[in-house]
Amino acid sequence: MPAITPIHYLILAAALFALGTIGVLTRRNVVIVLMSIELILNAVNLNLVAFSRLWGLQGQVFAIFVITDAAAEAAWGLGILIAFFRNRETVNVDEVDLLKW
Amino acid sequence: MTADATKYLSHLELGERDETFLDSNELIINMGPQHPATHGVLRVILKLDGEKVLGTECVIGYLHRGVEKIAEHRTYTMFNPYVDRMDYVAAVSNGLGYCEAVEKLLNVQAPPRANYVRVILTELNRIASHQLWLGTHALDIGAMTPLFYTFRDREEILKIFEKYCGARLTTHAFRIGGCLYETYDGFERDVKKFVDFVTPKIDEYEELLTTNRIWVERTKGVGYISAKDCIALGVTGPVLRASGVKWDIRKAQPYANYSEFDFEIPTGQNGDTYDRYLVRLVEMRQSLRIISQAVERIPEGPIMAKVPKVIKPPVGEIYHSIEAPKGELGYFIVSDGSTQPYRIRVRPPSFVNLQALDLMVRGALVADVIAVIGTLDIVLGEVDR
Amino acid sequence: MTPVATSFFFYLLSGLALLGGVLVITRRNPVHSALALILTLLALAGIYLMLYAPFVAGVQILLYAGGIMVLFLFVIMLVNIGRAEKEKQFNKQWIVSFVAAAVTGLLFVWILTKSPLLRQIAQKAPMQLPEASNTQDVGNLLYGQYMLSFEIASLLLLVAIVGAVVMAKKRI
Amino acid sequence: MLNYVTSYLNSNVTPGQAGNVFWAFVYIMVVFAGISLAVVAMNWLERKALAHMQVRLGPMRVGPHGLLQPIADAIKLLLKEDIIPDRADKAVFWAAPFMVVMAAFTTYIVVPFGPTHAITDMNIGILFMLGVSSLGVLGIVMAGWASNSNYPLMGALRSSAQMISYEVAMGMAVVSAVVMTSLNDKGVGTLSMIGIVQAQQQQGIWFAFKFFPLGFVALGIFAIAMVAETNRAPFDLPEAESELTAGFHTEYSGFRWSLFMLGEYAAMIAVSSVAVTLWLGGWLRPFPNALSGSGWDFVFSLFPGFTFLILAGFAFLGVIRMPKHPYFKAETLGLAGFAGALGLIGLILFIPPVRDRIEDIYWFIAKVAVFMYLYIWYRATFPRYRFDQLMKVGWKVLLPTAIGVLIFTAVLGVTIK
Repeated sequence: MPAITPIHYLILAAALFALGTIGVLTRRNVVIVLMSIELILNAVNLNLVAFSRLWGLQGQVFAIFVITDAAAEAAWGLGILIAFFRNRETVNVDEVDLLKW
Repeated sequence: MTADATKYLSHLELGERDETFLDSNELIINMGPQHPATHGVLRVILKLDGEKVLGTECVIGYLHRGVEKIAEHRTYTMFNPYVDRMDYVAAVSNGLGYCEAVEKLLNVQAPPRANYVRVILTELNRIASHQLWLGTHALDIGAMTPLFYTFRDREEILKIFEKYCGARLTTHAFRIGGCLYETYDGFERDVKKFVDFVTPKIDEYEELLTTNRIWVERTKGVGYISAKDCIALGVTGPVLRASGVKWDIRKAQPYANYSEFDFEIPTGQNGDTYDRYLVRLVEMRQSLRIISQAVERIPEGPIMAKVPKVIKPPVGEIYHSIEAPKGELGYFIVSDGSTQPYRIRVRPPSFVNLQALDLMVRGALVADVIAVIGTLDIVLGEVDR
Repeated sequence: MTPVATSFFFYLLSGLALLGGVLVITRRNPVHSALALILTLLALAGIYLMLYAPFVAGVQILLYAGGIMVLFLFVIMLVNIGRAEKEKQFNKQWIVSFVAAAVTGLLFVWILTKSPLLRQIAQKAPMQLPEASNTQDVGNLLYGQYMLSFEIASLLLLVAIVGAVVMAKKRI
Repeated sequence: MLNYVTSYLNSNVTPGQAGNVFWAFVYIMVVFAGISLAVVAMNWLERKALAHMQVRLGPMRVGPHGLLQPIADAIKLLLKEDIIPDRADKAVFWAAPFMVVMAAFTTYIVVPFGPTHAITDMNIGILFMLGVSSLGVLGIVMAGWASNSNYPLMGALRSSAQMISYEVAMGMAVVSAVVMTSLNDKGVGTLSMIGIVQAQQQQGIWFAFKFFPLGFVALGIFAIAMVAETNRAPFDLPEAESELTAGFHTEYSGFRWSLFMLGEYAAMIAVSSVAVTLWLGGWLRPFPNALSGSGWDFVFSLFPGFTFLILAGFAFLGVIRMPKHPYFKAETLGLAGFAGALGLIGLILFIPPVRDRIEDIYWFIAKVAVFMYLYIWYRATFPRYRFDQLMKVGWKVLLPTAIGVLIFTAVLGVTIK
């Protein structure tokens, strides 16, 4: 097996990013769309941490900021989801086609 | 939750069922009949919003044995043991009520000595019933230990019962016209010893619970019922007294020879679970007071009045009620002049008190339902009969 | 704490991460998706440990797997309707989306393997990151150089909390 | 190869830090077996102690004084039918108990039983501990959801809400202890579990008594939050027997159910060891300042041996009080054997090399045992909180107090040092 270089980590991050993108673009269930966004954020995190291996700790600090954002996003996204579900009795993202109801 | 059960429920409006429980969507939970905290086989259908109770519906009858119907096919004497099986934790009180009702019908007076023995045993039974209530109620709220303490002390009462009549639970201690058995040697000593033994034990229960923060938080303000509602629903016993109504049949319409004793009727003000707890504890102490007075003054004399071998009361009807540990226990007996009653109707306190459940738990949490079922002190044998 | 058997653990963990990722976007039942996502997150935490970033790994486990995902599961249980599982899982434009996303991913991989800049990266010697004082160093950066960003992040969280409460509450 | 094995013995770091895979594996096995055994012993002790508090005897039939009861229980649980409800989500239902057990046992990676007696020492030790133990919620949520039944679902919802809320207060209390570690010349603290204990050693005071009463209050907050975190009385709402039958594990039976119990007890020991490490000086012996000197060191090093001898004495008392009837002959002999084994262990613990190695572990375990006894005591004494009251205590009492303690600790740390 070849030694593990940062490129390996970057390829893994790219693959996770692609998976996340597929999830966001194709799934109808809002919850799964939100989770795909988490996948994308994690891919970014992996990139940051992998680069911090090369250029110092700033990458890790940014990864922590990204995690903070993910927490905020999850709380807010799920709040919207609950409000939406209460009004429309559905969790499908392509049924969110009105700005106001 | 099966569909057929929901079909007949009127006031819960269970027709529409949602599969989630957000917002307007309710969760329907079936508490019992196989549930550890329903004191037997009570089934309560709860309509919940999250943990908040929107309404309840009691489904009873799982322990129905048709006691009232059986009475119509037994002679008055033969029916006597059946009443013990209604409120099986206070069998002596049930027997007393029935015997006195038939005596009233026959126009017979139990001799004074019999009355004293009756009062002692009944009050002992009241303590036993309250101890059982305290133990199980505390267990429902999560305190395990009081259960074992109360059962340890209740055991002493049951020992006295066993020595007196041979049975511990369904005693069949009294007969129409008095008591069948003379007291055994050392009965008075045993009772006095018991009074001395249990007085500090009641303080022990109080030590564990009365000032316990969690206990107070769990019971204060929980299951409130006003005096007006109590009277409207016919609720009696400690539940009524905890709401501030000073109504105890032992004082209001004295039976046996309760008028000869000096005791007080404890009342509460708030009508919540905590007050009911305090009222019952004071009642235990008052019972001890009655017992120690009775055992001091117990007269000599016959234990049984003159009662014909075949009991044939004159045609007529009678309603006689006593203060059972749980509330007013009434017997309505219609006699057609034969050896068997034409109809016996029992007014069981548990059954009537259970009606208040819905009123008391609306808007409370699931955990409060448990506390309220516990504080109502129901016995399903009596509810279902 | 020096990582041992690096390549083995890298392939194991990245395999788990990718497996989790694939499961997230293919499962019908959102609870299964969430559990798969937890698998991915834990695998990534392991990879962070291998990259000399223990603090990020700890935060990943504590916040992501223990906090955010429990929130997800909580909400899924609240809005879980059997109906959703029987419906169509993918939207109308899924072919286009899939192709676009897959092309993006392949583009990344192509760039990563072909780009001369990244070839430099591959040859750059990794920095010596003192693992034993990782937390202290990250803390120094967070409360020193990135103080303002840190405070803004806390403000963001506050806004998110208030927003979530406003959104999710039945009656305010 | 042999060199690889023996070289570690001369180093004075944990096997994880030394990167010695063999010894790390040995340590993992020992800790796993030890914790499983502790869970079994705790099971017996809890039943016995609880029984004696409640004027009953507890297990008496299986073995002398029910000593073999846990084994009988284990056999019973393993032989019981493993029921999976028909409409349950099979995979998740299957995985949930393993999740709980895994979360509980993984935490032991960083628990320091002594300066070198830990599997590894992580730079993020306490963070790792909190993080992994919070994964236990996932198992409970999975179990409640997968059972596809109302009571377990409510239990799971209660449990997740409860554990998340109390984790916040718990984390704040932990942070205040971590702040205390930084009160040295360099002003640099540590999250490492071993580092925290060493900081207490250097500062010459257990953090429970530092800045009295701040450290003590923090310990109190942690001690309350950890009871809630492990779903034990009086915070046992998720499995409130009288309300939700058995909460999240209502539908479980047999082996899977016993895994939940294993996980619960392992988690109890884990959080207790965090409390001991953070505030009660971990493996340090009591009174390091007042009773210092080699003489006192010697006296304190005799404690482990004497403890076992006292236990052996109690067991021997039991042998004497055993009925003399031949029916009890086997039990009497068994108890005598048990007493003999305890006494022998006690004597072995007096031998100097063993004595010196075992002392750290002994003090650590003794302190954890105090917390375990508290768990039993709580269970016998307190009624159960109601859900809203539980939330009120968590958010309105514990959290503000914890934040206050943290602020005061930081202020005092800067001013007094």
